[in-house]
Amino acid sequence: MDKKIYLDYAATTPARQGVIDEMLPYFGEYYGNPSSIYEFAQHNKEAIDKSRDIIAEAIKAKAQEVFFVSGGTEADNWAIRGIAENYKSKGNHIITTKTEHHAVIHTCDFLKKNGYEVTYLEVDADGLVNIDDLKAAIKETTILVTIMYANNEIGTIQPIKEIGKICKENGVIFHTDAVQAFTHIPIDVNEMNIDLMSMSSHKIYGPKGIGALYVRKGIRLRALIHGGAQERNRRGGTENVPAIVGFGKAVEIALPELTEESKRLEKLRDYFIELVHEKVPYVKLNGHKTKRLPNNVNISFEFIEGESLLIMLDMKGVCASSGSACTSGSLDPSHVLLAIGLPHEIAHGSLRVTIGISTTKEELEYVADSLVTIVARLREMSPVYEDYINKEIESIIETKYNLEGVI
Amino acid sequence: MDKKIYLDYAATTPARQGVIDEMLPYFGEYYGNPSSIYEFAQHNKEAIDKSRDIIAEAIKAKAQEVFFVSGGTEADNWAIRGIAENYKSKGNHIITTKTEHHAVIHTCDFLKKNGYEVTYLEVDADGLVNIDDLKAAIKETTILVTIMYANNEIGTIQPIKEIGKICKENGVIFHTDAVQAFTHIPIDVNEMNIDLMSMSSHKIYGPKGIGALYVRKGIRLRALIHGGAQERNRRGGTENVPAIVGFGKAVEIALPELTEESKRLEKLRDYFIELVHEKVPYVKLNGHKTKRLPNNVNISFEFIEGESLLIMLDMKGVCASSGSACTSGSLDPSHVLLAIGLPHEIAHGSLRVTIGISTTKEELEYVADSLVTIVARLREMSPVYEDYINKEIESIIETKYNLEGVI
Amino acid sequence: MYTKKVMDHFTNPRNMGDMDNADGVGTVGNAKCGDIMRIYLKVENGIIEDCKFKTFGCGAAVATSSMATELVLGKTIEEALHVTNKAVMEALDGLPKAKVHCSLLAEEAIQAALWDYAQKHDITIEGLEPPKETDHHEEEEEDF
Amino acid sequence: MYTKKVMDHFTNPRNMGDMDNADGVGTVGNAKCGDIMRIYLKVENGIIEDCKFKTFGCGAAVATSSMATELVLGKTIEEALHVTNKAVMEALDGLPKAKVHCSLLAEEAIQAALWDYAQKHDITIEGLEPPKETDHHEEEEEDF
Ligand SMILES: Cc1ncc(COP(=O)(O)O)c(C=O)c1O
Ligand SMILES: Cc1ncc(COP(=O)(O)O)c(C=O)c1O
Repeated sequence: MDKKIYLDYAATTPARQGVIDEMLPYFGEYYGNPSSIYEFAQHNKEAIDKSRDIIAEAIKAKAQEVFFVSGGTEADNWAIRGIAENYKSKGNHIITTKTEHHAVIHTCDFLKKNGYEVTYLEVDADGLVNIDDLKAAIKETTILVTIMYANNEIGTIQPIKEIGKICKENGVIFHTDAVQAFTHIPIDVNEMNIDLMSMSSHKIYGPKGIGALYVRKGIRLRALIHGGAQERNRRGGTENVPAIVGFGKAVEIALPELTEESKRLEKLRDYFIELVHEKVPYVKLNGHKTKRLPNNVNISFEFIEGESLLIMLDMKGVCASSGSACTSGSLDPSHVLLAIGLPHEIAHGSLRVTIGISTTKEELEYVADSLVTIVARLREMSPVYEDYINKEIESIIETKYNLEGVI
Repeated sequence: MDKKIYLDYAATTPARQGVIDEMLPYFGEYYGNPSSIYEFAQHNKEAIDKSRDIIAEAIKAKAQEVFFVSGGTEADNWAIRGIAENYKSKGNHIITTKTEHHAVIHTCDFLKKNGYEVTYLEVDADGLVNIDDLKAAIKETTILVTIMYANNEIGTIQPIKEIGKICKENGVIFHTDAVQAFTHIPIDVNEMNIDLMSMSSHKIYGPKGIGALYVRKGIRLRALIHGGAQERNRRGGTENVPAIVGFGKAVEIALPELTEESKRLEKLRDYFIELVHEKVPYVKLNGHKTKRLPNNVNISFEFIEGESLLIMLDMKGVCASSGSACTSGSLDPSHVLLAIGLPHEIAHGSLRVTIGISTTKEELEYVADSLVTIVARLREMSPVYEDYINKEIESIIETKYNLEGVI
Repeated sequence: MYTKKVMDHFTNPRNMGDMDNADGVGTVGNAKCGDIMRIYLKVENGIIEDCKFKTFGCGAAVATSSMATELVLGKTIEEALHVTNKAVMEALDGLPKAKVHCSLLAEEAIQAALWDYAQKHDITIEGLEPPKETDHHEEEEEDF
Repeated sequence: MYTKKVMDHFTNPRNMGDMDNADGVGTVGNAKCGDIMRIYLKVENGIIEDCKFKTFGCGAAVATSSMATELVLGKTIEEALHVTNKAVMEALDGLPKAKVHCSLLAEEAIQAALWDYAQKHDITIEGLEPPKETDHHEEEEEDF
């Protein structure tokens, strides 16, 4: 494959050259263990502190409130399990939503199997949580609300500030998985009353294998990974110095560019959405139209199946995703698409395109054109489309969603 | 500081150039998420599989029995907690030793606080577990024995094969923390009846932030980090591809060199031990003389305190450690040194020198010479030494250990 | 992920399309599991003279249906009945574990089309069962 | 980890050594906590004319004892009593949190030496308590 158009930035991003350059000396040159006493290793301790400062500042937190972990998944697990176990005496009820990342859902499922009560809030057709539902769900025994900042599949941004306010008013701890939101939209943990927040480096042009959990001062969070005295006794394990340095650098580069870059991405995003709707019939945008991550497009193509679509795109050099990368390999359609009420038929035929720093208008035009051919080809092969043409069935998109398609 | 003599290889190692070269393309070039369907990411999936194969082969396991985690600490936590939680119905008793790494001890402590019974076996003056003690400790409710392969502070190698045999005979699961042993001494998980084994990359010239847990087929191990379907559903989180590739490469380089390099290190180790005993009075080797990691030297210097010694060595360009790096910053003397029966007085004055690929005879001679000066200087400053000279107290090393010192 | 053969049959599916006046048509699978296969047969003197398919589904679903049509074309009904999912998989040089169910679906699609042919022509084909709704999703490897 | 001042006093400790015929000697700390400090005083006309120390302990322990001797040298007993651990820390441009106990030990060592002086010379120093075994180890920051 000669051409490569990467449109899966929500799955992972390349580390920026500036990030790689910053990390590089820490592999072979400044390799010391930051817990060591000698000067040589103290340099690494300072490097870690610098990254911690950068990340804390980016979310308006204090440095002591930022803890490094191995990624977004560990951050989610730690936050939820740590609070659940430590506040057990106060209650056993956790509130989350049906559209969380598996790192959150499966941790909640695990707790549910182990004596906790979990409420999985419904979302509306755009993927938004209903604030009144949240209010109604909170009870005496509620110890934690965990609702993601922005969805990784459909891009919908939740009303985090309102959620934070309600949690605060009710004395309930609030965790948010901000893996997809961090450095894409401005976050202020105080203004939004966030008590714990998960971040991941490889989604923001930093290295893989590193992330952070923000823990508001005063929150008692039991360790998930016990061991040495690293991370102020809260997370054992020799610090992943190069990755921490790279993560810090990625944030340092991304933050000043945030406003401008997100504007650029939003424009590209909306252009592409429009283009596909113009060129391909029987399509439906999933997720909220405006309360949406600047880099996320998620579209269902009726009568066809997503994996075939992805493979054909791949053969044209286009890297995209269907559902989330984490669930590919699984045969069930994405839990997020089902949660927003998509029938299985069209949930299966959805495509996630997530754009990023290298994405151009020309790339998206190429992809839109490719989609025209590919979708037509797959519909030609589809017995469901045949049934539709023979008027044996109706178009779900036409009837249920009133989205007109032109053949 | 111009000169740098790094003698803290047990704390962490530099990544080899060959390892760095191997990892490098995976940061900015082959950055795809291995769970993605497109060709571009499939390459990374294969890269992970290759590393898994290398590591499995190195310990005579099957590839499906090797799971990547964020480091040795996570591997220890996962193994112990996972077994404890999954085999609860069978029993609640865990056996470990008093000289385990904090990743093991603190996880056991945590379980103890949560309804498990933990036996912390004593060790002898060399740090060895007594096999009869182990036999005696196993009872109906015992579900797990976790005993480290080789100690990170004093280098003592446990009789793993015998331990494994006893565990097998008694139907008890056996976990070993092999973080310090892996690629330093040959390991065969089948011959040694090991059911779970922790490994860490940054101790063997691989990158930080990656490790592996061997889990024998058939052992049900509950996930510690829930999330996506990575690592065959057992460990969520986007794979740390560059680190996994680097870890594999580190093993690939180290393994063929094992025999020769460990011989070289053993010679250097014994030469240095001899040199120090010749040149400095009132010193005592900690750990077993022969059942000992090839790269480990741990010596107590009577009448002086370890941190001062380390700082003075640091000023001469020598990076070494006192106790384990993870516990420095703590004020208590190492739990390992206390467990082998060292009195506080001399436990405080211990030095760990761990050698590695770059270590030369000349370096060690320089360090021995430095020790002569430094130890003399610190003794001159020491009120305890003054008391000894004034015959107000006796030398512990002389009286308790019968090790003669010459002034 | 897929073998070259699978990719070949996915990108250049054989016998893809519909058929006027088919002697038998079988549709199996459902939207819930994400795969629907339809097989058209033309049978003359007990021999499958023509065979077409349409498939809604993943790469493996398309490839297995394409391969299945190839395998039954020119065969007797008897022989076609013995085109198992294993035969389809082998002919494709294997399938990922998670995709084995596609080959089962292909086998069933052929049988469903044969069943339809038998019904329409009022004949009995020995050993042929009426098609039933099945779900071929494998259990997750182990449950922790 | 340590300030320049601490490193300076560690590498070039002031007034290190013992003293013949000291007027007062105080030894505090114990091997268990890893720090032992001994202070020797020579007192003339209520003024500390000479002061020496010996210390078994970490870098901070050495530096704080060195600094403490500097701070009391030439002072009256009264003034020396007011050389607190804070004063020692400030003079060293601060200490890591985990090492604050060393400065407390230094304060106590001075007071123990003064107590010894008072005992030996049968005088009472107002506000001076007899030395007691204490353990200055901080609690871990938070317990999770
Ligand atoms: C014996 C032993 N176990 C576990 C660990 C923890 O490994 P890591 O630093 O990779 O978490 C170490 C090193 O710190 C060790 O020496
Ligand atoms: C919303 C969300 N949460 C959590 C994660 C997990 O992050 P990581 O891959 O760093 O473990 C991801 C990405 O996979 C995500 O998109």
